[in-house]
Amino acid sequence: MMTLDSKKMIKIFNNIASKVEEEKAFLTELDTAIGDGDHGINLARGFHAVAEKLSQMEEDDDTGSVLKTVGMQLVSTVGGASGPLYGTAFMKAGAVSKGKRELDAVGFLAAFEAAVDGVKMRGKAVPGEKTMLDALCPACDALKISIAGGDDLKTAVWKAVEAAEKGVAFTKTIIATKGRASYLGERSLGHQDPGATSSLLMLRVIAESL
Amino acid sequence: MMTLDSKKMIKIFNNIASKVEEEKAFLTELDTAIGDGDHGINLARGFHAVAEKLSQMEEDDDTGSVLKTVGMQLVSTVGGASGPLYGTAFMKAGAVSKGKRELDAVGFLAAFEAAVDGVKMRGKAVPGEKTMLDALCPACDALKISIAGGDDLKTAVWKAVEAAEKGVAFTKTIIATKGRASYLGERSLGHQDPGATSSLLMLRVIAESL
Amino acid sequence: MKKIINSVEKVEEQMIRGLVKAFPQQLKKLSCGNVVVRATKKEGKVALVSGGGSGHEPAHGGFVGEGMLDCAVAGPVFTSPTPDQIYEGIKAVATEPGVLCIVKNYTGDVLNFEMAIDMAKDEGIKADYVVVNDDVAVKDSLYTTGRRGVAGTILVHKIAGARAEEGADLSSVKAVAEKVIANVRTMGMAIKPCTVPANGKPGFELAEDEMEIGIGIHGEPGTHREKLAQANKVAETLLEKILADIDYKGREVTVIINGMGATPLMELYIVNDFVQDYLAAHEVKVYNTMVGNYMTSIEMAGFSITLLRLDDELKRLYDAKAAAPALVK
Amino acid sequence: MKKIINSVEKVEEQMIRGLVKAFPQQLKKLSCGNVVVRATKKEGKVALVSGGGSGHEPAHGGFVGEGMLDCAVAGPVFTSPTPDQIYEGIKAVATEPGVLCIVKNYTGDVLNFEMAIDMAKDEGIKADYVVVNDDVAVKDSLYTTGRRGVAGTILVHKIAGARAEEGADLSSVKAVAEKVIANVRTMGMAIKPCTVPANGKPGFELAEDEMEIGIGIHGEPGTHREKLAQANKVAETLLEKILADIDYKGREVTVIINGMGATPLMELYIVNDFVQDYLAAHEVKVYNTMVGNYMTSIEMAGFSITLLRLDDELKRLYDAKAAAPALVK
Ligand SMILES: Nc1ncnc2c1ncn2[C@@H]1O[C@H](COP(=O)(O)OP(=O)(O)O)[C@@H](O)[C@H]1O
Ligand SMILES: Nc1ncnc2c1ncn2[C@@H]1O[C@H](COP(=O)(O)OP(=O)(O)O)[C@@H](O)[C@H]1O
Ligand SMILES: [Mg+2]
Ligand SMILES: [Mg+2]
Ligand SMILES: [Mg+2]
Ligand SMILES: [Mg+2]
Repeated sequence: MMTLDSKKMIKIFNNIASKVEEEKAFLTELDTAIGDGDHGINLARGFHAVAEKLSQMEEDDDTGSVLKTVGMQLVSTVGGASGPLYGTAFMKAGAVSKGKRELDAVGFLAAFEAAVDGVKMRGKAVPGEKTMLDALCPACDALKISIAGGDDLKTAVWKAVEAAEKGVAFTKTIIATKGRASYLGERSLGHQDPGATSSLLMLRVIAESL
Repeated sequence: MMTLDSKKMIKIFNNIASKVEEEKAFLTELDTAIGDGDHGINLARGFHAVAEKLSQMEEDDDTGSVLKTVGMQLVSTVGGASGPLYGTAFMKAGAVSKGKRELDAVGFLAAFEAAVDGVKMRGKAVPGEKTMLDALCPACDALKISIAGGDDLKTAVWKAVEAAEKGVAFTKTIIATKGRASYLGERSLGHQDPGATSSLLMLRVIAESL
Repeated sequence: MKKIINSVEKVEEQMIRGLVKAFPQQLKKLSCGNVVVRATKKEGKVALVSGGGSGHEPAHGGFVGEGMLDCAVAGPVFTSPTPDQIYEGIKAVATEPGVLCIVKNYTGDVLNFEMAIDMAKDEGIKADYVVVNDDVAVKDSLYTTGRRGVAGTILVHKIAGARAEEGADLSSVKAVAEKVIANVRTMGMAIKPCTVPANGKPGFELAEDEMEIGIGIHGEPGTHREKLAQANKVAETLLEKILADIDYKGREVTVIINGMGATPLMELYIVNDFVQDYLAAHEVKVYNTMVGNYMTSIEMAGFSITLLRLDDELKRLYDAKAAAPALVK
Repeated sequence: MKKIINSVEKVEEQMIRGLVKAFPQQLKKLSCGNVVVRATKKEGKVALVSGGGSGHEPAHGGFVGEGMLDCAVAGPVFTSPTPDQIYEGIKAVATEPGVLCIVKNYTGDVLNFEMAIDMAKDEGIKADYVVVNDDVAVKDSLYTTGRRGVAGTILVHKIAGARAEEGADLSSVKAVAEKVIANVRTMGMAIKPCTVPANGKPGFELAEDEMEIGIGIHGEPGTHREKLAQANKVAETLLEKILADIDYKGREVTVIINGMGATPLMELYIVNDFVQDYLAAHEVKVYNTMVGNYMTSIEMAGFSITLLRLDDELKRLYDAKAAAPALVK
């Protein structure tokens, strides 16, 4: 049975950091179109700090503690809207994972659900408002169904990625009512949401790294 | 014998006003290269005011009084360096022409010499400093020689135009030491002086209008 | 991107250092980050903390001083500072009467300030906040993020700052801040975009004959694009929108003609020439006018018009002494 | 050309009207032209008159007020006003102790002011003038026009203004103005040119990676062109030239980091961060620093650095009360 321990988790976060750095310009470009052109810069700054923090951390078996560290680091380095949102997500995931030396499919799902709830709570948004939730919520649903159906973690996460891809595409078709893109009104149509895109990127890195 | 009465003089000033308006962009362009890009604008504003003033003036037989009016109008509408300089020039020309109903060649020369002396006095410059004096001084010399040699006024003014043309060409070859162009040091080389150019234009209009 | 900077990474820190070095008697920078506080902490009064992304200079560091803010927290350009930065600022100036944070209505600012205030409260600091949302370019709806906070924020600093300096308690200072927020409206436009240093490319592009109407202060595009019109026509468009939002008729107002950073004063004065006549014609009485760069978007060219409806209390506080780098009264 | 104006012909007048309407209690405009005077004439003191071409806002109208100028005469953009305009200004503020004109060293300004002063003297007005020439970019030689007057002019306004307000006689006010002129030096640079409205085209063009060093304030090219360098390097270039001109070592100075009109405060603060360290390292003690747009070139982007060497008298006068739109002390 495939599980995720804290070592693997740290590797995944390093991979996310590289990916975000790689896609920094792309994410920033998306945010220039309908926001203020800093989403890639913000996340790159944050995950760079996460990677550095994790490399300095004493070995820690507790997956909850790793996730909490990531969340706190994001909160204190990203800024903007996405900082508190992603930060809260990982902190909440850490809270439900506290004390677990490894996450199996069910544990991963619990962490993911907690993360998504954290984003909803913090940002007071729901799916359909052209935010990261339009990637995260369908992904969470897909994950849940897949795991309930007996898929292993890797398969389930890939299904979540597929759902997130559709969610990102969906954001092109709707008007933003949360975040900076909402200032544009109808002019936000046709553009994909930067936060939904970064959520998809992270999920894909997880799927590839598992 | 060809002479210049106040009626003809007013016609000449109207012609100068048209010419300056026509060459406004050109003079301004010259001043953009080595000054602050307003010479054409300044002169056009001034001669527009001159033409208006002359059209409102009661008929006046005194050439001196016409010249003085032009000078005062230039002083109070042109601004910049060229305003007081050209203004003083015409005021001084007016002073020596006071009471004359017409200027013959000798009278014209006296007025022209007074004008050039006025520019020298006001601007504390000498020929060779890349200013209007590099057109005016050689023109004045040519006028003097031509008239002394017995040429009529029109011929003499055409000779002055030729001398002024050479003077303008000469300004391209020297470094400015007076006026704004002097701030450029060696970078003023290769550019012709806007003020020398406007002096040439005016002289040419006089020659053509006589 | 053409800027007078040393490196994209050092913009915020060198800028804050440069500000503090220009006013060493009045300001100091906390060593933990880009947080500006008064050189001498003032006890016994409510402390005012503001901040947000950088790029709005002189906001907000330039408004730290007697009669205005106690602390300004500067994030990266156009990016809200993080909760721990804000918390350090709150902690540094916290007094017994408490701390009021003045937050501009952006999701990022609101979320980060909320988290910081929670942290401060956990440490026993009395802290509260108000959210400024004066930008009438954006529709104010319960179902959206609501209007943005823009140049009107300066007047919240000024008036709440004066009330705090008078010794009012936290709820009174908050109440007057909310009164300003309820009565202040702003609308802006731009003819040239700005470039976030770390990004390197402008937030939008405009043709030589185009302008953006309903612009914010983060280099983002406005609500719509038009052919560039005469200054008077543009100012009228903005004023119409402002006057339609709340009733200013017969009332006294403070006016801000705010430059976006690269707008020459020449143009702001020309706009003001029209604005004053327009207001007079619409029976709005001008009590005071500010013309200049107060809440900018780096090197954006354009302007915003702010109107604050006054009553006697607001007039008294508006006129009260202020001695901040960017506002002396 | 992209500007927020109504028409090229009305720029100067609408701008002056807009300025005066922003400060109706402090300023008024003479009906005869673009001449700004204090709303209430102050008798019994030497009156200070300055001016020159427009395009340098807030200079000079923004410096009319208590402790500074009595009158500012505004010509067309970058073009000296005419003698009759200046004369009207002189006449409007002339007092029994006399009038001192503060003229920047440009042929046009000097000639027009001289003629106006002659006119005033003919009418029995006691009038004199000083010529400011602080720009070290230009060689000062007996055989040339000499150095230009640039941002240092503001300090002449401030200090001579304070001395006049103290009630000093004309020769004493002139003497202190000349002391400032002898001790003040400026050097500037630009990364983007400006456009005279009536002209429509920029005064020079710069590639994306170029800057002009030794720039004046009339949109004219500078003394030379270089590759755009880091802010610190640029500031060092300017400072070296200034410090080489007169000896500042061991002395106290006032510093102006002056924006050219479109330079964001962000960049000026970054420059100041370096300037303060550089001066400290060169044993120049900073008494006070001003950072902002004081003497601009419409929408030029760039900055200048001004240093004024102080003594006790200059410090006292520099610190004296001032209440002009663009400078409050
Ligand atoms: N209320 C919200 N709930 C969920 N996600 C949000 C919310 N507001 C903004 N976002 C997400 O944040 C992204 C922008 O992040 P970022 O650019 O880093 O912050 P900022 O908008 O402050 O510049 C948006 O693309 C959107 O996905
Ligand atoms: N001291 C001087 N003596 C004679 N002519 C001068 C002097 N200074 C400047 N000029 C002339 O004035 C011209 C510039 O005039 P203009 O552009 O109208 O004024 P400004 O230089 O004030 O903008 C120069 O091209 C030059 O010919
Ligand atoms: Mg963003
Ligand atoms: Mg010129
Ligand atoms: Mg942002
Ligand atoms: Mg000029």
